[in-house]
Amino acid sequence: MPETTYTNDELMAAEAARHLRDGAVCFVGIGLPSTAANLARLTHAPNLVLIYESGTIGTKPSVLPLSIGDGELAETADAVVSVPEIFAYWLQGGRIDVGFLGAAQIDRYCNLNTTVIGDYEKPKTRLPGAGGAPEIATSAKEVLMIMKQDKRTFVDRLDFVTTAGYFTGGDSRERSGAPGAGPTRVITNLGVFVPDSKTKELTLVQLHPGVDVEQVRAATGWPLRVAGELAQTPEPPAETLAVLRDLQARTKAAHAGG
Amino acid sequence: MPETTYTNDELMAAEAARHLRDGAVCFVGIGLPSTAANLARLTHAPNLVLIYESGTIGTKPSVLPLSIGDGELAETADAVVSVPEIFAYWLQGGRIDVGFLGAAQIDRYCNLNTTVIGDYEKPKTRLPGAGGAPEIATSAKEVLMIMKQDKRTFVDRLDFVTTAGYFTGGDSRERSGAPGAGPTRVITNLGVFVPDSKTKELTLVQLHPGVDVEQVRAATGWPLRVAGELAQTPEPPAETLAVLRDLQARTKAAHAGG
Amino acid sequence: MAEFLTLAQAIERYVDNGDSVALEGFTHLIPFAAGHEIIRQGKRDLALIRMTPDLIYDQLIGAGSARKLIFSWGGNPGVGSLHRFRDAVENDWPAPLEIVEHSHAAMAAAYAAGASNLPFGVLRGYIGSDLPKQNHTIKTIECPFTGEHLAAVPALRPDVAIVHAQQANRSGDVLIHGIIGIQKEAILAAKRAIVTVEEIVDEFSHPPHSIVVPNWVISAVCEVPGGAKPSYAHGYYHRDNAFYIEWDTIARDRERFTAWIDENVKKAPANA
Amino acid sequence: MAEFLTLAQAIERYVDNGDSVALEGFTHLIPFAAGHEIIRQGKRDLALIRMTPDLIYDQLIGAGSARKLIFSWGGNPGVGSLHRFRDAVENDWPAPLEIVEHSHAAMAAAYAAGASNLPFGVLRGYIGSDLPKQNHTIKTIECPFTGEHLAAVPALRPDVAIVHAQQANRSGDVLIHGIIGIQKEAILAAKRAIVTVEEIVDEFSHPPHSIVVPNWVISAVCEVPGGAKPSYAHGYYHRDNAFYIEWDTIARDRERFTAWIDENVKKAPANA
Repeated sequence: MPETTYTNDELMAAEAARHLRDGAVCFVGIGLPSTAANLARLTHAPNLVLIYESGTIGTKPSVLPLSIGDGELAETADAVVSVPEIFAYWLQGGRIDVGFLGAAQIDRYCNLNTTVIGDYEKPKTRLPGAGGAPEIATSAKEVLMIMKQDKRTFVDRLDFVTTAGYFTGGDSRERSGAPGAGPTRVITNLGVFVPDSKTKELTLVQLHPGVDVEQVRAATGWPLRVAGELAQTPEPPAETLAVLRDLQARTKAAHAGG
Repeated sequence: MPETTYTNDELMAAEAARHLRDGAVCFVGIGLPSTAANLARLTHAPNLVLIYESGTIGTKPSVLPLSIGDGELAETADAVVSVPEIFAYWLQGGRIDVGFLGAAQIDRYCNLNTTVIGDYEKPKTRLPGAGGAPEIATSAKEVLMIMKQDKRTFVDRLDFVTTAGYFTGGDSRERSGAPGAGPTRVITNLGVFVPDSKTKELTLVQLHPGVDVEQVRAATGWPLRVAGELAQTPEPPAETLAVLRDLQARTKAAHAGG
Repeated sequence: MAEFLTLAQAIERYVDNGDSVALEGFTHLIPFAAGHEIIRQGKRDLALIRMTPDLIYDQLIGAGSARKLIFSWGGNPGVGSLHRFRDAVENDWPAPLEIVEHSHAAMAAAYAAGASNLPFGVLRGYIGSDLPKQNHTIKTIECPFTGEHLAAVPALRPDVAIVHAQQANRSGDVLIHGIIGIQKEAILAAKRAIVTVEEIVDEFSHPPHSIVVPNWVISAVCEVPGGAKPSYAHGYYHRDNAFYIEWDTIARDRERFTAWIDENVKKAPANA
Repeated sequence: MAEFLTLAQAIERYVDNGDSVALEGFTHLIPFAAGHEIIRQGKRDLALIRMTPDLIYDQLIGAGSARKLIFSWGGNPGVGSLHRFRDAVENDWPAPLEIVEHSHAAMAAAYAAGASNLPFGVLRGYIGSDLPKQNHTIKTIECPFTGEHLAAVPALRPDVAIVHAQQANRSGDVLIHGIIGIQKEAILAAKRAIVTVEEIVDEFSHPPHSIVVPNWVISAVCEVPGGAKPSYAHGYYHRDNAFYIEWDTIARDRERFTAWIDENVKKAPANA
């Protein structure tokens, strides 16, 4: 195995970017989703349509936004609409191909918690809350997840279901009336998971270079389902890494000032 | 009595304009309402806010529009919004002081018909229909009516209630949940009517110069209620007439071309 | 992703007999050229949807393209009646026309509901009106918080929306400028959308009161200069008021109307 | 009809103790100066409404101005937690804070319902979420046409909305440019509205993506250059990202926070 010449975040971003097809309409959250979506746009998917919940449609920022409402998102957008419109006409309207989310906690059925650790009334840790996630996860045609994995994030039981994935598994999501198909892929710092086609339980299908199954089990709060054959995540091509590093250098320079 | 130096339409427009206070927000239909509202704006009410249902807010046309969507309405507007927005946020939102309407038929309780003469399924005459009127009449804080009066327009019984005035009179409008107070004044080519404060039946309170009560009775399809003291409509001041004629000359010139 | 097609190709590909079709443009940018192409191609049994039927639907109704009309104000603006619409409703000529009649506020709410993928729109509407007695799609809904009763109307979800706009760029994004009306909602409520434009430009001019509709919610963009005449295109040409007045005479008489359609629509060259 | 007031006058006249107050601006044009003036004037028991509480509500909550918070995402964007918000929820410091928690889509629908004078907003929302178990104002409504069940949320009708905008003209009309967010809805949903602006101009510049809110839906316009700092005003100044990061340290500690508020807000001159 060659020396690792990229960080874990870079690998995750590159792996997520790979799964965004050119021309797809992507509703993007801040952080790793935004990094990966812009990386895709700057590499193999120049016609990827990025929508941020601040109402910017088809935005093409030259640097990564720090908040979903950065000014450059409006300046480079094809259209800027109000917040009620972005949620009603565009997300709920069924116009989003891929909702791209992170989360504080996930369970085996891809349900997400971004609300509280502990009891809702007397929380141990109060998290930011729902934002756009509950409706992104149910209205987008599919959902891509990207997040750090350990036993505190991949948990057996969520303290709070902020956002639905596959509910209690099986056909429970379908029966709920949620218009979209749900999460199709979860990319972490260790590997890639997809829901089982029938039970909808997350299944490890791919390992990042240098990671073994035991490491993943150790970072999963439930008895992990592992696919019979495990793929290995391709190392990010040098060109992709160069684009990503340029993007991050530009971002750092742009956001450094007051 | 001096020689008449103005037309009936001019008198009606001037009389209606007089009742639009400066600064009021007025939702205007095409025809006499639009003429009167613009006359008011060009005379005593420079800050009258005109809204047309095409979505133009605070428009200041130099000529009278032929349709509620003429281009000059947008060019001279403070804001242009979509049709759903004009009806939801501005009219239904309770932002309109005066709704200004005409109609094909009216009854003694100020209910209006603009839908059919005869049976709905097999109409003798199919009229254009509702347009904005049903919600203008119920959501505007008050409604001003302007229309030609004869036994075919001032009828005992409407063939169809397109738009509610005072329903069956008394407190029936209040009980309906309609947010606005309802019609406060009906101006015709013969005189001016206001609803009785208790029964809400239209009462003749003012005669135009040269018109007598019998003429009005003869043009009313129900036994007419007449106020104890009848005012006389003031003749339009020369200045008002000059402004109105200028406006109409400009309008004619502007709309003459192809 | 919008494809650049001729108008003839777009109508042929995206408008089927029996479809529900919304040719929108609220008193501005009325897509007459597309309406004429529909007549030329002999499309039949259409359920026409439009807040203000205007001359464009008077022509489609008189030419026999429609079986149904969903509308909220059916007059010739500033002139009077739509005689072909009246003749269809009053005398079933050239064919019976089913009508579903709304107020503007309700129809706007129904389009917005369609664009929002909601099954119904809610409004404080129709209070004291006889319309719900004739239009049985108007229902009542109770507020779960206050107990108030409000009007509910079913969402409009046309098979096809057709609108006219000032400009498209090379990607097929579309700019609408001036009175923006209900066009965005019609496009987003529909399954398929055709946009005719005055011109295709490299860069939008972005005048005040303009909106952009992205190419990926549009099926076809067709360059049709003058495609809104005798309606107007803000910044391009004015409304032909003389024609709106003349239409009153043309449309009043069945034969004269038929001759006019033959001469000016059916025998006119396709927008190919 | 908007009156030109100093910010101090506007807050004194239009914000009462106990009011529900929406200081809006979705990730842009956040009205910090107005928030600081509310703290300086010692307004109490406010029900604060805002989709993204951001630093502005962290400050108001920590300063003890709030009894209640209606919100949909309570983080420091791109940085992490709002420590004063957390301390209030987790430890009742400086006072217990009642929270009413929504998703963005629901809160946007609730503002739009308020602006529309409807008692509730409808959305395909909260499917599979635990939020309705904690926020009992979220109810279900049945479509009278399809029988589908949808989420209903009560309309937001704040006593006061406060927003920041780029420009007012001499009549008090206001231009908002760039990300327009939820400001128009907040103004129209509220009983009273205060708008702080970067500058008062003779003529608006009408850049792309701009909207105008007419003076007659606004109670007071206050010229407050820099009134959105450390947030940004598109076309005027950038977001002070360094301060957003620094806030994490300031707000983490009660004493340091209190000292910061004393120094930078309470002892700062009123916007008079």
